[in-house]
Amino acid sequence: MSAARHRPAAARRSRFEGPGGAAWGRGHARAFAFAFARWRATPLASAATTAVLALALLLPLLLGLALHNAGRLAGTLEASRAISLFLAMDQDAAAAAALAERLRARPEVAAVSLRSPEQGLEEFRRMSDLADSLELLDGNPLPWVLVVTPHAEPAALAVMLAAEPGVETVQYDAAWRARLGAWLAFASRALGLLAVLLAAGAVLVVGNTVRLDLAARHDEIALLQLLGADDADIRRPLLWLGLLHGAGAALLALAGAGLIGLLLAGPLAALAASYGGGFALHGPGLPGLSATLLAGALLGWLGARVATGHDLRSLRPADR
Amino acid sequence: MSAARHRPAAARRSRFEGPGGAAWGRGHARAFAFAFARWRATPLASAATTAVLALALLLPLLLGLALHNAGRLAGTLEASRAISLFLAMDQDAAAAAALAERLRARPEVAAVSLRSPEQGLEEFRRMSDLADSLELLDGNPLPWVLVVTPHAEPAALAVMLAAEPGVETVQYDAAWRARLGAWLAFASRALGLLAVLLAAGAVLVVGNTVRLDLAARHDEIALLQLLGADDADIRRPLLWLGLLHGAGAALLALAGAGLIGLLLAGPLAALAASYGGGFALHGPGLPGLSATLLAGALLGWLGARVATGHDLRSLRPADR
Amino acid sequence: MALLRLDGVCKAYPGGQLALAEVSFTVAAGEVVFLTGHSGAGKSTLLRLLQLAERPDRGAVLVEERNLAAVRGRDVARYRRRLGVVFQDHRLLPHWSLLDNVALPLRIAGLAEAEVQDRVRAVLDRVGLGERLAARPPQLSTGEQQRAGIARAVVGRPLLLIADEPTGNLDPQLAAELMGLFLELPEQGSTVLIASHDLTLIKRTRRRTLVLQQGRLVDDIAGEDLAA
Amino acid sequence: MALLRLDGVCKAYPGGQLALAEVSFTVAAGEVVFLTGHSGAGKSTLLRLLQLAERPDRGAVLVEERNLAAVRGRDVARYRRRLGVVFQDHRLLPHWSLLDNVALPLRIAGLAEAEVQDRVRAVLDRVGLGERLAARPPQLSTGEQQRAGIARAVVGRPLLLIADEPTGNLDPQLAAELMGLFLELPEQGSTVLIASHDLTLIKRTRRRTLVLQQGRLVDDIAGEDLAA
Ligand SMILES: Nc1ncnc2c1ncn2[C@@H]1O[C@H](COP(=O)(O)OP(=O)(O)OP(=O)(O)O)[C@@H](O)[C@H]1O
Ligand SMILES: Nc1ncnc2c1ncn2[C@@H]1O[C@H](COP(=O)(O)OP(=O)(O)OP(=O)(O)O)[C@@H](O)[C@H]1O
Ligand SMILES: [Mg+2]
Ligand SMILES: [Mg+2]
Repeated sequence: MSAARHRPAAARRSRFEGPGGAAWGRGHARAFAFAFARWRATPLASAATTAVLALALLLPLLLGLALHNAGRLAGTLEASRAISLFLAMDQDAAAAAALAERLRARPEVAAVSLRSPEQGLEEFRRMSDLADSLELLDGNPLPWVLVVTPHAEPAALAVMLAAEPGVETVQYDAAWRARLGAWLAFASRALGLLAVLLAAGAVLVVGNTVRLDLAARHDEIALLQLLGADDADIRRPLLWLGLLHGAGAALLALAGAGLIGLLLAGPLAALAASYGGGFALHGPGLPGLSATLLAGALLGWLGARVATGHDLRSLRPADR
Repeated sequence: MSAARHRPAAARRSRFEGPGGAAWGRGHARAFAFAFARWRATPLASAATTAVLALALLLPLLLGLALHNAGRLAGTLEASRAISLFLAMDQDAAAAAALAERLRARPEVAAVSLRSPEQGLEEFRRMSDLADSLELLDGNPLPWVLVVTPHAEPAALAVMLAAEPGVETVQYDAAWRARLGAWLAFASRALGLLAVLLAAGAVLVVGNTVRLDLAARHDEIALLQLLGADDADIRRPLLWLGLLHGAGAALLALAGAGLIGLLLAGPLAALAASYGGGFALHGPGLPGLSATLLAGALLGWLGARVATGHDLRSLRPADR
Repeated sequence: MALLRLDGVCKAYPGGQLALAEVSFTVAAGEVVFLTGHSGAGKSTLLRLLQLAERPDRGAVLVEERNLAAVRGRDVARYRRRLGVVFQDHRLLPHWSLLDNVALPLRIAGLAEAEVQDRVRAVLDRVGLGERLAARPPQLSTGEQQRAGIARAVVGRPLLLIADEPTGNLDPQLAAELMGLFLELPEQGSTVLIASHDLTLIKRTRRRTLVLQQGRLVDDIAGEDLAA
Repeated sequence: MALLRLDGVCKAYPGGQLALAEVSFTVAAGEVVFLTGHSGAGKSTLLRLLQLAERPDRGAVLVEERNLAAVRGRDVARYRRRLGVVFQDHRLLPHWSLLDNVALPLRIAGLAEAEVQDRVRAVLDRVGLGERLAARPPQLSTGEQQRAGIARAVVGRPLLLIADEPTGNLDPQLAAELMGLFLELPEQGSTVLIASHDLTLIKRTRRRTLVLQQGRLVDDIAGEDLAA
């Protein structure tokens, strides 16, 4: 029996546990480098995984942007709830101006603008291909119109304005507004459903992808456990890997959203023009950008956490 | 040396190749049973994979249904492009009826309906909370209205109707229609983009999922190749597995779409009411159902085909 | 007739390792031949050439006087179905039962299920695993897995049986028993090539032995000349 | 002092296989002990109990007089870091270089990278793989993989070294050389337990040998009593 054999157990233990327990991939830097190396080792497979995650992120991102922009658009629409007063044909420019002056004095009225019969005709001409048929008419069949912008609920005002002398007809598009309201209710319910669906989908896709990605590493994890690596040590590079996937996917999704924004800019400009301009698509902004990146990284990390948690447990029947 | 050893090679060959070459999983039935057994062996993982595929399928499916229903809705809107004629206040019921009669005779006019001042007031009452303010009015300020449905382009007719005696104002909502057109252009471009995105996404998700699912079977495939199984034999159960995943996902997606349809039925009914009813969400119908199922199965099969093709090639450096 | 003939075969791995250098020998139909040599001498590489898992860089491998270089595409699978292989690392499918694992070559060959069952049971009895039909490979000891691998290799009565270190995880007594199984195969028309470093076993079996050293064939000893 | 003590250990697998029955023995610190027996006798099962990869159904396993039943949770990893294990199936990570594979226990223990490199190179030289540092396991012959597995087990100078059939894929000469490596370990404070069916090797090494038979300890032979 040699001398070493008789060294007390405590001394031996300190030698084996001494230098700090477990440090495989201890430094986060080492774990990160390891994760990145692994990402690069199978570039195609990694890219496919990242692309799937990006898709899962892109859809909620687009949805969020769409809702944000729709909110702004609804505001615009609300502001344009004007009442049109069609004056009798015998009312001339002076009468129209006088009425406008009178209305401006009323507290419920925010603003009044005048539209001459000539302007009305011009508008008809712009709105539809009427150049030909208009030639057939002798004289202008349109009356003077006052466009009244109310302060509050326009419906009550509309009824009272109808009683004004010289006013033939009050046009207040209650039906169109009711329709718009219904549309918005429908759209918001549909978008809400889609949001729930996509959130669930993103978690599912991330989790499943990371799970499948990790399945191939069962042997590795089992071996590391048998060699005495701590759960935290085993998990760290895998969490970094998930985080990398998630953050990469978020970047990809943001790029995709930008591209889509560019492609939609044209039709949106046309749409804005029909409301008299003034509406442009807003991007997510810096807070949105960082929130997306964070969410992506977090989702990737979470997916990896769940998947490794499962693996670590299932591979250790005898430990607990 | 024994007698058997001297048997000619041809006889030996026939014995080994005789009974039909390769038949591991030969019958499609056996391959299918194998695939199904494998699906069931890991129910949770299989369910997760199927769910991801279902999500990838659900979104294009919803999109398709939305586009289909939007098309029908646009048709409804097109049909409702009526022109409203506001008559002068001195025109009574008889005059209105006579004018309506005269207009019905014109070839451009498809139909004419009459709305009395009382009906107009009633509509106001329905559209907004006017019960109170209406009490303040003495007499009905609204004129008789004729609602004219044109056969063709309403714009030209609108201008001509304005010249009719007794007609004070023609209301033809060119602006609202222009807006709707712009909206539809925008929506269709946006939906088109989404469709491209989702189609790419579905293929990506299916391919990636099947690829990751198969990655765990590298060893199995390599062994089968070394034991002399044909590529077709190796592939068959895997293709069935992909097909099962895809078809299962399609069923799930259809169920999901049905559920969403139910949830949207409420707001849609409200929307339809604002157009005077008559519009209900249409499901995909039998052709749509079978097309979805087929598409899902095909996508799963295709993903498996691509993934196995890659695997079979990569595992056989020396064969070709 | 020469069932197997190697002619100036060379094989180097991409890394630069020269695994086989100018190897030439002939094996007659019905022979049982050992292949021995130190670890890394090239035994497994030689057997991999016979399985068409690798191709030689130079030289020719002929089976029944047919050059394997000409066996390509679908013929590879057809050729492999005539082999029986014991892999050095067993290669059993972990999710399949022992019965299904061993039945694999017969099912690939398209045998009727009844005959498959009969033959698999018989051969598993023979290697001492008759009671473990339903067990899955991870539930077996390593030696049991090795025996299952042997059973799978011989169950199809192959034209050429290739065994890579088939007794590395077996005790001497069991190794000798299973060697008996290999020695019976020629009666069924098989030729047998066994890579092994178990000199005790080789000497006891007294069959022709090829000796590889760093990829070169340095000796070809007739069975009678082996010292017991 | 008894480094290892088994006391009436029983272990049956869920399938119903009784793998170990009432096994009791003691190993002193610094001993080198062989464990032998037929295939399926329970050798690997016994070693798995020492690794805490399995738990006994009955009886106690004590290391340094501490009952392993009390080692749970995070202590399991801490305990395992004091072992060196040669697995019967090598278990090298296929995507890692040989150097990284062998360095694993040292990195888990948190050694400085310079010392890791030095010690890994030294031990790989010792097992004859000093030139293959960058190779990955699939590029090695099976015997080379086995040697890499041995290198990984001894590189950390473990308290207790457990080797499961460490020479199954090595020729007798190489096996004897590597046995020398195991025999040196007690000088560094390790105790060694080797499962093997290689009777020739065991007899030549002349160390205490435990014999298992169908899960029972049927013999405990002192090294001097082994016939050469
Ligand atoms: N996970 C398991 N489930 C069921 N039975 C098992 C399991 N692992 C081992 N066995 C059985 O327990 C018995 C002992 O196995 P063990 O691996 O300990 O044998 P061994 O002595 O190492 O044999 P070998 O020399 O072949 O490696 C064998 O009969 C084996 O089939
Ligand atoms: N895929 C590979 N890439 C690079 N080198 C390889 C590869 N496979 C084997 N080698 C090398 O080729 C040589 C011969 O290997 P082979 O597996 O044929 O040896 P062997 O005689 O079977 O050894 P053992 O008895 O250890 O199994 C070895 O030096 C090995 O390292
Ligand atoms: Mg070999
Ligand atoms: Mg064992």
